[in-house]
Amino acid sequence: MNDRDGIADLLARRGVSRRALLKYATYLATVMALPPLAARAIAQGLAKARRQSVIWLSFQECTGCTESLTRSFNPTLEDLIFDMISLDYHETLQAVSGAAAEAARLAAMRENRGKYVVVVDGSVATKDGGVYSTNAGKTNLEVLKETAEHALAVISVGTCAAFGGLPHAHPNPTGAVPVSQIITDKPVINISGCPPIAEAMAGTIAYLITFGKLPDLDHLSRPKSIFGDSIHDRCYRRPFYDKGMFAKSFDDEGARKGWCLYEVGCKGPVTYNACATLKWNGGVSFPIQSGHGCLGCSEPDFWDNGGFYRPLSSSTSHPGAVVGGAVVAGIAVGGLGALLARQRRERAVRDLEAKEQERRS
Amino acid sequence: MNSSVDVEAAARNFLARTEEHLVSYLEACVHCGTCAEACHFYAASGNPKHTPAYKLVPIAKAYRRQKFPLAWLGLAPRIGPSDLQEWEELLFDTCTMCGRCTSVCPMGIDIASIVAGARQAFVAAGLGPKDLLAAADSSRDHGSPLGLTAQKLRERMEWLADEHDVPIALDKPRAEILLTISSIEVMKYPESVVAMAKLLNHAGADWTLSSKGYEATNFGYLAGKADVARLMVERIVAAAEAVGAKTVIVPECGHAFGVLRWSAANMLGRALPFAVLHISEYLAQLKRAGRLKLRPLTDSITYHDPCQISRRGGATEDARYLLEGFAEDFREMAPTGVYNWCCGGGGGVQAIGRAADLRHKVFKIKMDQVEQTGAGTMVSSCSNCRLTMDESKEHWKWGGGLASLVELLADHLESGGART
Amino acid sequence: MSLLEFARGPALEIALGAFAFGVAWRLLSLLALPWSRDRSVARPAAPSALAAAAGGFVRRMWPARPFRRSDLWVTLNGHVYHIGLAIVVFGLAQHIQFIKGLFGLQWPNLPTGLVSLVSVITLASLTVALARRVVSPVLRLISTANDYFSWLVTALPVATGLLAQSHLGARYETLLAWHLLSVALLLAWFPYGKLMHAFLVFLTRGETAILYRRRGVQS
Amino acid sequence: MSARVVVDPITRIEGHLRIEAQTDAAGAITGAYSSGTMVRGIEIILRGRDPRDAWAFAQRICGVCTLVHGIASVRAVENALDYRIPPNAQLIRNLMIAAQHVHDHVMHFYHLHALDWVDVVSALKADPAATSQLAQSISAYPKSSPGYFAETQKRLKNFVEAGQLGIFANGFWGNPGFKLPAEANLMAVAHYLEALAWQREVVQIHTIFGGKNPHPNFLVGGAPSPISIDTGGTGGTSATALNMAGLSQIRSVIGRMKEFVEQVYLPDTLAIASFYKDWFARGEGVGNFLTYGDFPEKGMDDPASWLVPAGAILGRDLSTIHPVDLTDPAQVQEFVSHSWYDYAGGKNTGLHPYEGQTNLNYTGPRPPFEQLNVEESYSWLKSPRWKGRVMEVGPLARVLMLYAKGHEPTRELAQYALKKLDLPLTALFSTLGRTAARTLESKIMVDQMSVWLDHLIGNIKSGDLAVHNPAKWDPATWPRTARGVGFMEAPRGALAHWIVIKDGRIDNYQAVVPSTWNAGPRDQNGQPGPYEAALMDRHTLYDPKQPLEIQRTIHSFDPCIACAVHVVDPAGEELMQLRVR
Repeated sequence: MNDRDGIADLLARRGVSRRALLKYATYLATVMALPPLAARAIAQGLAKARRQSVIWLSFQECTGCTESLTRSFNPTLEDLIFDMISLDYHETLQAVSGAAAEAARLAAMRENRGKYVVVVDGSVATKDGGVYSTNAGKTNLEVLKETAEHALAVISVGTCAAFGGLPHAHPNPTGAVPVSQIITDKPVINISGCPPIAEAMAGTIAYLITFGKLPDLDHLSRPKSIFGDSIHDRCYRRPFYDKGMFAKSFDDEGARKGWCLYEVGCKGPVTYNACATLKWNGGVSFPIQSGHGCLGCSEPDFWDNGGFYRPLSSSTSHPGAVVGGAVVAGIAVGGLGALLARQRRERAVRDLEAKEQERRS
Repeated sequence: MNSSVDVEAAARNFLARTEEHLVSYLEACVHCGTCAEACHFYAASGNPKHTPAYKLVPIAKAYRRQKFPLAWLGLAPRIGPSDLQEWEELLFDTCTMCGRCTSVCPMGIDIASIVAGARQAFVAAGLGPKDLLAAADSSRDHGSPLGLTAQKLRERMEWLADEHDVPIALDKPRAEILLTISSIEVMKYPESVVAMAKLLNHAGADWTLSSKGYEATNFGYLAGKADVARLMVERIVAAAEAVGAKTVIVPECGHAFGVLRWSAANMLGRALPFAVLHISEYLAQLKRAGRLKLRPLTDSITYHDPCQISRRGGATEDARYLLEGFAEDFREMAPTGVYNWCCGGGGGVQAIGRAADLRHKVFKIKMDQVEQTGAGTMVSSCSNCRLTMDESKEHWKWGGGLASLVELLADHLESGGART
Repeated sequence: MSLLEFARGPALEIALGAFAFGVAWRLLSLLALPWSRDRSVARPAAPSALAAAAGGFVRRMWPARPFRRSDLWVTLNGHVYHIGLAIVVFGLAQHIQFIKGLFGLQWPNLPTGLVSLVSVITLASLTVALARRVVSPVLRLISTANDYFSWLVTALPVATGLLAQSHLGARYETLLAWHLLSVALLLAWFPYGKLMHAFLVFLTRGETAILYRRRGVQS
Repeated sequence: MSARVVVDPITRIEGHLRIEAQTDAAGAITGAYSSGTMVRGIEIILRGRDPRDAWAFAQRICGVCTLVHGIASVRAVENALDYRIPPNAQLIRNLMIAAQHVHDHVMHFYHLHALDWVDVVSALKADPAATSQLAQSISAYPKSSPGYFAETQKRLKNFVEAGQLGIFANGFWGNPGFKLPAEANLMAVAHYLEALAWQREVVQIHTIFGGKNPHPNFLVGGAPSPISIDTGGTGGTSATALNMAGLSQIRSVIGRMKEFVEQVYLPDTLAIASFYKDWFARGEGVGNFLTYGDFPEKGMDDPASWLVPAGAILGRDLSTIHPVDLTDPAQVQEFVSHSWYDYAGGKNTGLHPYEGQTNLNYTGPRPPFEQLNVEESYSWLKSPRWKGRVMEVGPLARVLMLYAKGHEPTRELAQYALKKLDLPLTALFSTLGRTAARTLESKIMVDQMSVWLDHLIGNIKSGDLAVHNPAKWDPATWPRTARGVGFMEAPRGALAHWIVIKDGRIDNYQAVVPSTWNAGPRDQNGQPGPYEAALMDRHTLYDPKQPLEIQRTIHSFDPCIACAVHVVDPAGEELMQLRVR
């Protein structure tokens, strides 16, 4: 094993110049919202590092997060796994199956004890001892605890791993929980999204490797550089929102002219992600640009926020029954009140008449 | 404090009259304070307590207490004897039930009618100005607040007929019209009765007074004594029925008109078997029919709308119709008509001695109004207004003239009218 | 459950329930009381009860001439915040969506900038109303906790709505949650305090107008 | 002596799959058991929700076949509501589905399947010049210079020498099962990297129409992609993604797809396959094939216009196409005899999805465990059957169906490929037959994509901009109850979602997906599922510790286990049943 080989040497041998390295580093600095000077630090960091061991665990997931990562333009997946990280375990990408795959995971844990990074996609089933998701005969719960024990840090990619996601949606049939609920003694970075933007994942992994520390995180442990602003605040359709110009349906004049999608249920105002700035798949577009409102997929419990086509300002409850019941109850109590009032009144009238009688006699 | 204040009796009394509209009025007040400026008492005194809405506080509280859903927890608003005592003056001395506040209320709450109800509750609790209550009792016992018994009436009418050489029909067995009178007129402004007789005779009407029911002024109503109010109404109805009158004419007395024209049927629980007309309305009818021939009046005059006849009675235009083509120098006050400032003595306030000072202050508003018109004489068609004004005029040593509309008309009858 | 989820879901549901219950309770406990029948003979020219009530309702929108000097500014201010509230509640696209969600009704919205401007004016107008209540001896005397609380629950949604619209002071979801919670508070309080005048005004104006018009009073 | 070989996890697939194989003394597989080991319960989660939202939930069944469940879901709702979509929306969906197929098949071939055939380490020994010659002999692809292959080899070499093998660690390198010459291995490794870059562009079609990929957006009643050409104001260029720039980008992406499929994917498949002809003779499985049909020219209600027809082929008999009716309760049924579920009517009954029950009943060993009890229940997958028969779905079924129906381009292409490989038509019924079918299908679809795009542009030219039909968007317009089935051809095969709507909410939702058809366990009659049957068809393990042979055949199906297992009832209570009106 050649521990001394840095990435710069590898790149040089590959024919990649320092200039190209710096160019990539500058891009990364932009993605992670770092000052321009940081680009040099990233380049140096990348140049020095032995490839970071990464163990990628897949639990209750749909592989969308991995698929998204393969769409990363900067750094590309091939750059990532050839030049920056050593992806020592990843069920969807690794060559071997079965015992050999397990062995690779255990070897990486042994050789990089305390230094490897664990990436998790998918939530962790906890109900009934976790039988709802097993791998090599072990529950996800067990594998996560075992693998994370000597990890440097854990990155939860995707809303399932970060916040429970779809399996956690009501009524959460398998007792799915986010990784951060299991791993509490280690830094857990959440890169949410269903799936996350490729560059958000790749960029965060690169940051961790480069600086050897966690990026600035928001209150949900998400990198602020990606999740600092709401989609709404960065949306190119924001001026229409401010003017009150809304698409009323999906194919009306407003929709074709690119007006705000608030009324057709866009969750951009309460969704923190870089979709509107980084955009998707090489900056081609993002949901709002294509014409569908934001689903809010990088936020906890976005599945249970009252429906994707229900405008944010409308109530998520269906109060028909409650209101109907309340009206009936109100009528009953009001009627009773009026009845009592009538009785009180009649009593008072009788009382007055009696007194009158008394006075007259 | 006065332990004889029976709060429960007040509440019961008020409860006996809780109907939809009264409760709506109590519940709807938004405390905007607009009514303050409309009230002549507030305008005269500047005392916030004279705000009409404030005058309703105890009664609203008492009602809320009754219906409060958490009353059993002891959370209901409390109201005690001292509250009632504090408000006695506000409800009796500082409200003429003129309804000017009703006119201005953006919620359309008829404060005046609540005060009328509230007074009854207060009286039931053992409160109320003694002189006002005495006037009511006197009405009950002697047929009139000022002690004008049937016997005294007969003597008085006989004397007036002689004195003024005017036939005054009394106790005719049958008549088309039953004329009623106000004892104020009889005792203080007897010319007024004479004037009415002259006018009726001039028009050739078939009318009579009745010693069974003559007193139109209803102190039972003013003093919050429902039984007396009803009794007074019953007397007139009985008298009218006895003579078979189709019309009952109310003299120049505001509350008398209000009670008899708009409340009596409701007090009795049945429609009245006759029409009720204020004397000014009747005279307007005569004029329209060409049965009133008048000489023009050249003096400058202005007209004071009695609240119960104009603002709450709907007869605003009749007085003006009578003055039209008659009073050659007629000047309107501002405001006038339904928005006229009250004399300050209606609603029985005139009968409350302790309220005199405030009453005089209120009259100052009137004086200023009249002076602004420059008219020499202020004419009214309510003897209660007239009495109030006379007293206040004396208090202020005011030089302006005061007159009765009916007397003015009677004095200008062309001789050789349509007498039959 | 996040604050916003709570606000959009249970809070509004409870508030709407409280609102519906309160309105039904208060209206029925009122309307089921005995109605007095007026046995006096109406003037021949008196309009029908409905026409009288409608006319009276409109008439009381504006003070009669003699009262204008004292009431003009107060009435104007009252109109400003009442109309302002109506514009804000029924003009903003987001609010229309809220109403559509509940009743399925919708109509074209006003430009957001205009609604924001109206909100500011409304808030200013409400502030003037409060200031008057605090300063005027008359109003101070007749005001109760109900008045101040009702003012608060009316002004809060306007203020929080403005904050939410302008993304000022906190994250949008928090601001929106506050706004919705303040709306819930308004709805929940509405029928139990003086805000119920929004319903009662039809009764009181109408009934007084009927009373007056059958007497022939033109007021 | 017989042995139990357990392969768990099966990697380079979507999801969590476990294979247990019983081998005899010679290493031949005598019994195979396929087990899905993860459940989430999406159908339970879907209950009570707005049917218009369902696509987003259903789509998350899988992030690899990232749009298929979205399409099936919106079609199910549209079918239930008799909701017509505009022609443009149909074309947009076709383009998106076809892009998904081509993307998926290429990624499957290079990134999920290739390492079963390609020895990465052997590539280090290749001569770049010879590799270049090889490449140029099979294709006109421009990237085939010796320098290009030398660069790739250098990159690989440095990677291997750095000592961190990452995803290539512990590979079965050097296993005699690998038969490619070093040069072919190097070419394949180069194209592994090439395909990674290529696929990033392909998904941009989804991004333009659906906003992102994975998980592009869909819409009941059409497509959420308003066309902002000639809308005036700012509408022409930047209002929405479907503008001039977007359309021309789609055209250029289709061009690059076509180039890659024709010049790289197809030649590579044929070249690699030519070294593994023995794999055209095993791994057949059941010999029954099922398609639901897809790619309508006009609408789903016009089966004549579908590119892929619907039907069933039984016992390899291409002369008879049996009609398929997804609403017939006797045709599609799911069994749970060997699955961790219970049916109220007994574990051995079959239920049509409209009446589907999903009563969870885990009876497997407590984790951690070594071996499943295959005599009892052993999978979270159910066993779907068509008229009681085990059916294989997927590219092979589709190509056979197109072939049987006489689709000319398919016949030409198949005959071309078979001739190149010097194989009979029956060679398609095999492990590599599946892999080859995927390649052929990609070519057919990529050709069709240009046609659909032309039609879309033609419509726009003629002034038809509609992409969404608002008529039945409002739930108030819906009947009180409705039910429907939405079906499509996913890359992995026939997919259908059954939905029951009541009072504007989802009352029952059932998905029967391709990998459930293929990867399901034995049924009540002991009939093994297609995976199991295929593994039991002439497989001998060279080294039980290197189950290369199992990987090859399992990967030939392109498993998608998250799709296959998607239902669970947490409390085990009986699910609400559909009451047939």
